[in-house]
Amino acid sequence: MGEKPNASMVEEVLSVYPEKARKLRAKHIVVKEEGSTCAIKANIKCVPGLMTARGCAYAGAKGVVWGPLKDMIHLSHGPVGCGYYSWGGRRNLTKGVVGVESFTPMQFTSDFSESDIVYGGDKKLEKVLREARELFPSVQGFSICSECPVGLIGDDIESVAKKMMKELDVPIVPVRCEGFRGISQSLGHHIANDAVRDHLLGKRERDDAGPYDISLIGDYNIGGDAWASKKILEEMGLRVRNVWTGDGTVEGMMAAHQVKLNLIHCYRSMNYICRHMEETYGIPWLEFNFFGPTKIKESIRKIAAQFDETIQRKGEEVIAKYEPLMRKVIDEYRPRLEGKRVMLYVGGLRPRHTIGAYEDLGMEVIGTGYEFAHKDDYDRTFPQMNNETIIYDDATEHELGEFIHRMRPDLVGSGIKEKYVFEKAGFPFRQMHSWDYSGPYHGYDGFPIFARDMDMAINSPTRTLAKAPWKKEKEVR
Amino acid sequence: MGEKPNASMVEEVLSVYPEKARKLRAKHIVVKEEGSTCAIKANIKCVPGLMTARGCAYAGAKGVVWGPLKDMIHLSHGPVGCGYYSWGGRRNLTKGVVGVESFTPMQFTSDFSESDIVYGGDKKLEKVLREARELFPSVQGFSICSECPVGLIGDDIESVAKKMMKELDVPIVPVRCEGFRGISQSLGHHIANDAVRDHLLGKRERDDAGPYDISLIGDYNIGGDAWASKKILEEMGLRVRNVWTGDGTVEGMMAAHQVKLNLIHCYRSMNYICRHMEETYGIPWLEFNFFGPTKIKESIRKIAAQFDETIQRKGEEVIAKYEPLMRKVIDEYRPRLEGKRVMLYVGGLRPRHTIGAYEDLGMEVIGTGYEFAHKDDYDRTFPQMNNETIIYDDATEHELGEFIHRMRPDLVGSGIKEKYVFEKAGFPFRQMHSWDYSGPYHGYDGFPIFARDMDMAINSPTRTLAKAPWKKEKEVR
Amino acid sequence: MKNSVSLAERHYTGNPQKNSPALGATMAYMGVDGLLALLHGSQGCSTFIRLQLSRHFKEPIPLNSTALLEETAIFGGWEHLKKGIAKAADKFKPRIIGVMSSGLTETFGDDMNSAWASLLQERPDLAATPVVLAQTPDYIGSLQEGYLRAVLALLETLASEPAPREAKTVALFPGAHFSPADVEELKEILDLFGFEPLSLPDISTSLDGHDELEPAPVVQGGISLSDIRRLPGCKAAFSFGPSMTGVGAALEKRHGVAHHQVDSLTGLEAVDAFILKLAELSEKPIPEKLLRQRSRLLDTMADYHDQLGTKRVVLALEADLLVALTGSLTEVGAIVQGALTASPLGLQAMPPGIPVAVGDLEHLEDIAAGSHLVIGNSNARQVAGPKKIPHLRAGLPVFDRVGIPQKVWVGYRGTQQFLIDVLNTMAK
Amino acid sequence: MKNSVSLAERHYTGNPQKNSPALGATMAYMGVDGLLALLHGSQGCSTFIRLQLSRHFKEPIPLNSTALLEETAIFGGWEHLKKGIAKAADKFKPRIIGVMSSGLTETFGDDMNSAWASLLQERPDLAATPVVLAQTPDYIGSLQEGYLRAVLALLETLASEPAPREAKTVALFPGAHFSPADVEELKEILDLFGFEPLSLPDISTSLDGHDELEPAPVVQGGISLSDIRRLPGCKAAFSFGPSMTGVGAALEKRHGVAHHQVDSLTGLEAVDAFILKLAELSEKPIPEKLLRQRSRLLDTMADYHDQLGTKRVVLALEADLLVALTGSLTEVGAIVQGALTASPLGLQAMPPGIPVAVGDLEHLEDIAAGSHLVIGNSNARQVAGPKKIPHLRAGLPVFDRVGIPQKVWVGYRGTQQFLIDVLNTMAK
Repeated sequence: MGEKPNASMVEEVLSVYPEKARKLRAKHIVVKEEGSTCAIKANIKCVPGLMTARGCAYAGAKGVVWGPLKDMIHLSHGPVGCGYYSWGGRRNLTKGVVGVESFTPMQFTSDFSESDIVYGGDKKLEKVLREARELFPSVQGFSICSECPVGLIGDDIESVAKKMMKELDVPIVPVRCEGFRGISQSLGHHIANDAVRDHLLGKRERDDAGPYDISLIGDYNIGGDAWASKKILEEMGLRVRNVWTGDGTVEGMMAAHQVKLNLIHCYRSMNYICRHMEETYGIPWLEFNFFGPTKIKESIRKIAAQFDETIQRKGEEVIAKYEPLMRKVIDEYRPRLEGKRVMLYVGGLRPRHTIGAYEDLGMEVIGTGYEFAHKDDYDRTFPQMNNETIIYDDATEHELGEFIHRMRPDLVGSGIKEKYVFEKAGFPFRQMHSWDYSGPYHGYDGFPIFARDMDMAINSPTRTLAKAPWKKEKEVR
Repeated sequence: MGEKPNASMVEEVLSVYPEKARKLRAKHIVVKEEGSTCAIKANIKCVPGLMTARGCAYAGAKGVVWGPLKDMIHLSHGPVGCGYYSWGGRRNLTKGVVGVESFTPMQFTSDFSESDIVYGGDKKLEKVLREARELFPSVQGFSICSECPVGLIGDDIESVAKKMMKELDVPIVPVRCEGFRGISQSLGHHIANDAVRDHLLGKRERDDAGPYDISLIGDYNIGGDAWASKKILEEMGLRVRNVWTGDGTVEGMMAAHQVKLNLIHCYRSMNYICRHMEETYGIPWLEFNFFGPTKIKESIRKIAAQFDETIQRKGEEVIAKYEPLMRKVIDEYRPRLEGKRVMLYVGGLRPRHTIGAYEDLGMEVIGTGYEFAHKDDYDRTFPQMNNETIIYDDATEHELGEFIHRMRPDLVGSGIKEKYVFEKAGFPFRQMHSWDYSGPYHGYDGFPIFARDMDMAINSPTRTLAKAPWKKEKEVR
Repeated sequence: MKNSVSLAERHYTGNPQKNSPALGATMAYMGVDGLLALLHGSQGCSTFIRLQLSRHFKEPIPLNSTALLEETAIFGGWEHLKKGIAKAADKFKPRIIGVMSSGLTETFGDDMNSAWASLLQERPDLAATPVVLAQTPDYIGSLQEGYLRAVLALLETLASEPAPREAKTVALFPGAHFSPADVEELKEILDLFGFEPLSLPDISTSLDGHDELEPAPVVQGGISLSDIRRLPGCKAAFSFGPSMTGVGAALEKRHGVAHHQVDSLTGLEAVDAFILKLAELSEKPIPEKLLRQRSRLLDTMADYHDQLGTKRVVLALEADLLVALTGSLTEVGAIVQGALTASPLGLQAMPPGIPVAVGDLEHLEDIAAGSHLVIGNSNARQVAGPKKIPHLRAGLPVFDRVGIPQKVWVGYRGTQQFLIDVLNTMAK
Repeated sequence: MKNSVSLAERHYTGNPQKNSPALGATMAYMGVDGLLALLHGSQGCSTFIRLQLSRHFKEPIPLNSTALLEETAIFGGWEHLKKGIAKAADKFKPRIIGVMSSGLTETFGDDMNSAWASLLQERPDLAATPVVLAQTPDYIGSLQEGYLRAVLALLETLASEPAPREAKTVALFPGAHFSPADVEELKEILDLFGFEPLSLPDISTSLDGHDELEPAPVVQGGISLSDIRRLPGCKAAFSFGPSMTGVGAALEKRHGVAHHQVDSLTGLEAVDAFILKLAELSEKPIPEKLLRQRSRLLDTMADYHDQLGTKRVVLALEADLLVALTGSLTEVGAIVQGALTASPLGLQAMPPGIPVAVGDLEHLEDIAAGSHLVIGNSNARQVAGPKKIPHLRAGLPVFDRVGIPQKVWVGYRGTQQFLIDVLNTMAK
């Protein structure tokens, strides 16, 4: 290894590819250097015949953005598969009686049969909407999330939505998120944002709008994250009028144009609507990060600075209130985690947002990457990273496996599809999409759980047992 | 086989014994003939070295009589075994918070160690009572049920009880039920009755005694039996002031001398106290039978006849009210059970009391016997039986096995110790001590459950599957 | 709360029981060693299927994708499929490529056979890699259908040539309801009779949850290609589950292998019949070990018939497992109050007199009232939970209990375990 | 509600953890074929023990009694014992008679050895029937103690003579915590290495819950007398559970059989050590089947370490099982918050730093607060239930769950099943 060991390692890993592929992939992988800025290539389509961690537009629109909005029915329009696949996979928690106040845990599909493919699904769609409205009278609206075949057979879901909205007297939102659109779930986020913009936003006026009203955007309440974030904001004196979209409501979305500030956590999936609200309604938006006490403190101050002294004072009070608890967590776990090296490969905001939390625990992120990021995500990521960190976009199984096997991190954070691969290879692993059935990780409530989970993964006694004693002996001989 | 096939069968079964044993056992087994009266020999000690279904005095006193009385602590005084053995085996249900209103589900023992055997247990007993009173301030009294070693080492539990009763200000009842006393649990019943008589009965006066006050005696609320019986009596307009002892209370026992009538279900275990109350307080007592609609009807009328016309009218109303339900049960199950033959071997009242219920379902009891009965039990049993019924006292495994294998009943009713023996031999079986985790079987609430359970045992499809198809084929060949 | 639209009138599906055929096909492919599974569709499909199956099996699921995009939706995916097969073959050199189609590609009518033929003309060097093509649009049938189509395609593509007759080999075609441990148990039973079992697919060595796998884009473990090629020479063949009967029938028709249909391998009678058949075929006495297992099962049935008898059970399962568990429950006197399934395939084997509906879990809600037990996958908790009915997890997906791939439901042992599970679930 | 009297000060026992040694001795005797078990005491003892063990094993328990009566309480039971042995021997012609004493007979100090010697003088014809005498008053120790005394008495009485040395036989002394299925699993592991296991006792063939038994006054199934007599010639001996170490040590001392103490056979490390020892002894490679089982266990540990880690568990078990399960829980990162046991026998093997108390279930109530899981017998539900802590049934008696004798807790498979059970119990 030379002076830039990681750079040469990357070269080595890529050297197995044919020249054309090597050149292509080299643009997706960067080793951060002193003062370097983002030069990564991102948001490029996948190669047919290979495995990918990416999802599709439907996954981004229905699975990520619309699904957690609890008082609507999100109809998976088309054959059964997509709806089934996206059912309950993301642990978006909601409050309220299922089937009355919350439809998020349920799955609704128009369940196309062959004849629907042949003769078209518009008539069926009408019937389905009518039935669902009758069966669930408390429903506050529908989204129609179209699946691949719908886009091919020439159905006009927009017209059906328009017609049925009149008949059923609730918002009905057509979402053209067929899976073949775009090259990952990312376009699905955009499509979902546009559908919110066109069919919900600004459709309702509140009569109790106030100076501290905000929206919490891009928090899907995985494992209760949004509740943990909301708690901080409310303790600061702010009024969270809606969460986009974890445990959120239609009403909140429709009146969202009246808030004073949009706070965005997951930039990737929700920046579109923030920009729109800024342009159209003049609502400023602010990115923040509620992972780990350092970032939380920074974020509280940044947010408070947008408001008056009352909020600023309260913000400081919140910081002071949780300081001892955070200190205790760090005192307990930092000695066990100090110097541990982490590699991440996830979607959304986590490849950069969680870095501060790891650093609070004395850990170092030595590699990170996104499944479906855009260049602006990497622009936001580079400043967060230390030199020599490897940053990879849409990594192949080969690349990820090689990096991990060569760099031997103490912890890998990725998705369930990777979980069993790397765990079997002996790497401590955490699912960083769904928090591995744990959570929340956001806010002051989340950090103790985050710390405990990382400790458990890294320091589990199980790790030391993997090798059979007869193998150990052989090595000694 | 001759004219009296069962008699000659009995002879055959006994013929394997040596002459002396044959003669002895022959006195315990009788085949009912036209007009015959009880000539059975009963309540004779067991032979050492053999298996027996009988328990001991401790089992009868603590396990049967005292245990279900819920607001007392029944201390198993001595080593750990007896208390542990008798813990929760009989499913005596009680209402109330465990450890506050009901101590029946719990197990308390003075847990003798070797030094207690050597130096005596009286001092320890004092401490144990004091501690238990302190730990469970709501306890309404104690019974001290002594185990075998206590009777040998010269402990004076009576003095301790007397002394501690003053100190702790609750009734404390010494019960001299060491297991070696008597030849079965039966003496334990008697000892327990005597202890009630000497230490509880008549110790308290009610100020609300009434003309319809009764006690329900000899119902231990197995699987809720007492509740089912009580329901009928209360619907008849009677006031059940206490149940002896299922779900019963100390207070009820102490004021029991004020009731107008004692109704006794399990004659064997509780006749002593009834006779005592008759002699001392002039309270009449009446045996009744709440198994199956025929016997229930008879019993309601017999009970009502002890009271005025109001009760008699109400009694008839109760009969009429449940008639359709009983009819429905019989219509459903009788066609499936008609002509099925039953053999019983249990304790207490069941070998005779359940016969009516079987007959209501069209079934026939072809053999019955008691584990620990006295002659008066058999006197009560003979009139209930058909000719040719075999009646056996304290049957050995050999005898019971032979009778069952030779007579091939459609159902065997006995205890858990026999359950797995006869089930393996392919006989439908019901535990008739504890109702096999089912119940209640008493009263109108119980009969539908009784019918369903007998049907399930006899007509379970499982029965027809026992023989492997390859064995079936061999037989055909 | 729900208002009433009757099942017969309903057009929408709420909380579906039906799952995707492509997912079923993936399960079948996962039981073939060295196979590279390739989903012809949008990349989301493959990612979703990997996620769903990982959640159930707790194993990595190597499933590749032809990654169709918007332009393909206009011009069709034919070329993409060719590219995908070529890429996969070149890059990973798999022993076999197993392709399944999707709702997308079937809607625009991609002819996979002609694509493969065309690719072969361009790239004759690829002829050494067998390509199995299964049509699995998710608007036809459910999981079972996709599984069946993949197994049939494997058999027809890979075992088309005759093979030398062997006296000891027996072909096994377990249904989609067989867990990895079920397949292992079945193979052990065959072993006890001295047979060499060849199971297509065989997930007992690939999805059994063992350690020390390296990540790979192809299946590791499962039946080998050379063993698949021996299937035409087997002494006999057994199909397990009513949906699978066509597989053994196809082998019989083409290669004259005597085929025996086994609708169920759960329940005393069902297992007895199978064991008797094996004894006949092997001309051997029934092994002591199996007799002991039978005796133990019988003992459990005798001991608990009174706690099982008259218990009312509702089941929501695909037909193969539904038939198996219904039979076992019925023979211990439990009452199948109602059953719900995903599609009609295999329902012909249901015992008469049991109400079965093809529908969704909202329908299960209607039929579950008053029952003592719900048997269904994890999603059925949405019915069992609010109604406070004990819920035994069975079928797929099960993501809220662990040890699912390790569970045995077949044979005497599996039946005994099933009855024990039923009782313990009701005891809680 | 309970007031506070501290455990150290308490004299009474509430909801005992301790069980009767005579019951433990009965369990040991039930693993010896053709043995007639005879309890020297009041008949209630034997009836109660039969009831308790039937409730747990769901099997008939043939236990006879000397049926002592009041007059005996004055004159002692010596003559009754002689009568009992003679009667049992004459009537049932058992292969062996196994006697255990009771609190009653030990209190009046019956000398069982002299009774038997005296009987032999009167009836020299009885010399052909070996009589095993175990002293098991229930005021000394708990279930484990009685079991140990019976096993020791069996060994010392029946295997006193030297036997020809055999290369393939291995003596196994499973503790009272071994289920019938555990003993079977253990024997299978020995089989895989080519050993012939001789297990004293062996309840895997007597209490395993099989059908087709005829009722009998003697034990049917279990180790035979002739196999017990081969124990002195074994190549090696293993005692399982810390309470059992004296058994193997006795065999070693008397007959020079190399003894290996196995404190636990649950948990990866514990099983590894045992397997390694067998490999050494057999001079064979570790069988593939075991390696696969290990790999599966490891996979389960890897998959769920995060759901097991930091979980706080309390256990109420006798020491042998306590040591086994504690070890397994500790190695997956669970925290044993507290443990309760019946007597000190075997506690020396508990890992240091874990708070263990000898006491009753009222004490368990004190230590269970804030835990995620209670592991104990059915009586522990009185603690777990009101506190709403998930409760995994283990130990004896278990009467409110079924399939208990069929459950495996040992070896790689048993450990995997245990972890799965822990997870599923917590998931409810």
